[in-house]
Amino acid sequence: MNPVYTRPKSLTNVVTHYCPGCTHGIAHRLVAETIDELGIQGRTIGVASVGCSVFAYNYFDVDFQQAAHGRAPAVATGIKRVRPESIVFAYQGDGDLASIGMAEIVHAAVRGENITVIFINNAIYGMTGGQMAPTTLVGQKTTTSPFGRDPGTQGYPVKISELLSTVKGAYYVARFSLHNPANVQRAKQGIKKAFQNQIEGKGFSLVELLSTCSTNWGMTPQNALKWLEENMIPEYPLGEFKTGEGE
Amino acid sequence: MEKRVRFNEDHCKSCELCIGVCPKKIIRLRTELNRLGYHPAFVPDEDQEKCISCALCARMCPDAVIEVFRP
Amino acid sequence: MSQVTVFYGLYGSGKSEVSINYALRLAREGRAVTIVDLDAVTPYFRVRDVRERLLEEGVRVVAPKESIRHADLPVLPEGIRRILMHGEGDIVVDVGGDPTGARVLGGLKDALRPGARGLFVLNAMRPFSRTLDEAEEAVDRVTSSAGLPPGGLVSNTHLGELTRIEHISSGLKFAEALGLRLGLPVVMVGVPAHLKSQEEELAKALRGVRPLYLERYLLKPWEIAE
Amino acid sequence: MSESLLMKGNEALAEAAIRAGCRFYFGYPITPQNEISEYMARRLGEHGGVFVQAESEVSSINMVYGAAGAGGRVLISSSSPGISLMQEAISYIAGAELPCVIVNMSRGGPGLGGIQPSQSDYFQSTKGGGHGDYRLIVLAPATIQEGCDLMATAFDLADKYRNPVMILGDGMIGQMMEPVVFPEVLDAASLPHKPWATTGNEGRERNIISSIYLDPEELDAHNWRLEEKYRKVRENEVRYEILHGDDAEWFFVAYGTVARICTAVIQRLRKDGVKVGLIRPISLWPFPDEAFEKVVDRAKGFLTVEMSTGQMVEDVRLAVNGRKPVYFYGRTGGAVPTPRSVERRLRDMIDGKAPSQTDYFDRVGGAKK
Repeated sequence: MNPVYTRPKSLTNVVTHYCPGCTHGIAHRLVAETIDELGIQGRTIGVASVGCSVFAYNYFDVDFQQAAHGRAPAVATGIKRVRPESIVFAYQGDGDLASIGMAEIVHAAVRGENITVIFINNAIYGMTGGQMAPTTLVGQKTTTSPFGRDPGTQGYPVKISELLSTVKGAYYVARFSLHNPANVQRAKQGIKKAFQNQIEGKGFSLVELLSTCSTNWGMTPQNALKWLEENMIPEYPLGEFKTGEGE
Repeated sequence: MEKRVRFNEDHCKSCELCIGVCPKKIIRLRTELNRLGYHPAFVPDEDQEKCISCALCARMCPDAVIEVFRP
Repeated sequence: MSQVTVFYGLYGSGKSEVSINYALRLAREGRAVTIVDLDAVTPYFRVRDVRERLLEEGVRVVAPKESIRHADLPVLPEGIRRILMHGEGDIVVDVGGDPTGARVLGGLKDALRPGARGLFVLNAMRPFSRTLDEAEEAVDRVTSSAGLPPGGLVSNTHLGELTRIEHISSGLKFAEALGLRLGLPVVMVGVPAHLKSQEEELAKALRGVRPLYLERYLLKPWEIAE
Repeated sequence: MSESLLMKGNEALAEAAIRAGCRFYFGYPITPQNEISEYMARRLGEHGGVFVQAESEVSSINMVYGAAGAGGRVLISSSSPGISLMQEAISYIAGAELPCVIVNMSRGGPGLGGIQPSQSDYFQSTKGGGHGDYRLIVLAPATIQEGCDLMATAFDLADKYRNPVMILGDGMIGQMMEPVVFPEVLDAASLPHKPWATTGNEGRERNIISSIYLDPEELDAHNWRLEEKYRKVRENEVRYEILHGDDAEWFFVAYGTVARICTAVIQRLRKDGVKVGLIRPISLWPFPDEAFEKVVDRAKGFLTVEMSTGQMVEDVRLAVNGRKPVYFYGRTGGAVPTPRSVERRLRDMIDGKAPSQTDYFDRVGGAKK
């Protein structure tokens, strides 16, 4: 029998703490596949953030640093400046990156830090139990927007990829979705590009991945994928927002 | 018989994302529980021949449970 | 005849002490003197910190107003343009250090009357002016930032309380070598007052260049008698 | 010319760090310590090092976390409000046991305060600052030369104990100029090997830098292991100076700039035959209790002088432990005690005119000379 798909070497052989159907697991797998395919396992250093992916370092068989809430791009900057030959990636959720860590992500992009950022956008705070995220959709109910997000008092969802695509220092900014196999495949290609860019010294790359949180959305995993497709993609259009320097 | 699609059933959380994408509808959940307390997904031996090795199930699996082979 | 003298240079070259001592010397010679504190970049040890002492000796002090003396802001003294243009008597201007501090003067250069002379204060015991190349670069960067070409050098090589005659002597040689490169005269040599008593050695070291004896006015807290 | 250079305190610390093998500096501008950043921006590149001006103090200290975790010899500097912003990451750095050196050229607080010198960050530096059970090793130079010497010590201690070390100065130490003799630039090959650092796991098990221990038993064990480390620091890394310990009956207790003032006053008083000495803590943490043991039996009283409303004096009281009176005189907000005012408080203490030990000289209207 010829292998078509096997478990990536760069994943540790443990059961993750993620809820059933959580697309964090898909994102992890795609990153691990990328590390394997690019042959960079021995020189990759990951940065875990605060959020559901706080234990990411348990699941990747590479060196890892766990960062304070929102600060992963700064930590990654510190690592990369000491070890420019290493491949450094930060893995952050929407609360971490788009709320408390907004300054760090924008300025890492401004500096054109030669790092890769994987940004999980699931429109909610998972770790702390389903509170409103900066990416929560208008009208979406969460424990802190129990009547639905009201733009009048709670503002509008923040669009990180669009925002960062205006930053000259950013080299590659793209948004993908993990709601079906075809999109997962596209996301994989984007992630691979984001790591390849770093290997080639091209600078800052960020891949935003639309993800589900079936537990806090209160849905089955399959319904969550459907909800993502129907509600998130219209608000967060997919695509590569920036490839290459300038503008 | 060599299996075309193999499940690491101990790691499965029965999220059913694989079931949702299988074009041949051959993935099922076991009635027994695994060590994690979930009904793990599997393809019955008699359906292994029906598998077309498309690996959509593996691509959607959040827990890297599934490995796929082609004869 | 009234004269505008601008002291500029790198951080810590001794501009402020030179400015204060020079202003006091002019005042003691019976001249009407105004000292201008144009340092917008240094938070401590500035001319404005010894305002009262200067006033006692009849030196007029132009500095940012008292109420914002300690503000962490680049503040210019009120009426600065008028004073530079039309102020009477001798005017001594203490510019902040480095090209950064000198930039303030650059913004005021159209207010400088013809004949204003810029004197570059040089301490060869300080970083970034240890070699002639470094010092030349410093003169170039500071004076172009100030928008006032240098008219001469002030040799102010010293090591604080540890200054010995040999520092004065080697510093002067260094300044002369730099002057030779840049076509500038060494017009003054700063000499810490504690060396005054060593007359003979000092005369040998100075070789006829007039010393500016430097009493220290910008004191550290433990040096203040009262 | 001799090897001496005339240096501002801030520049001197930066140069000393470079010579001690520091190749990574992260910072954000704040008065009165900008000369450290400016010097590093200009000079670090000449030594193959990296200077980064971050978007905030928060970001800069997190860059330090990453860089230290990756095995770099890292320096960061700021002044009081900036150091407050860094406290979260300092706690993480201590929790993850990473070495780094932090310079605080402190200024008056609370809040935005002012830019003149202050010692009111003593509590923040020595008693925590961030959350959790951890300690900073805190070193307080009184001269610029000592600051340079302590910089090398600070990096060595940071590596030895895998703990952040703070050099606590004040704006005066940072801004004043004194002659300094520097050591030679350290050979990079002599720096300690860091097998725990994240460098890529080629040929070994992966390294993880983290401070998370969600299991109470594990966190308890981790904290006690840290405490055991701090016990070793207390045993081995106490630093202090005693002036006139052989005959003094009255002691000033002061550090940094204020110790210089007290030293000047001591010279004056001893000419009048007053038997006064000085205990100058150099390591503020660990606090040099030992210095007090040496003199407490003979001492008649201690006068702690600080540029604060009374912070270190609490540690002095713990060290003296009620055996002798401990008095306090302080000025704050950038007002520096004058030698004359310090002398007067000491004479008052000797003459029995001091307020009670729990009160303060000049409690109201401290500006009175």
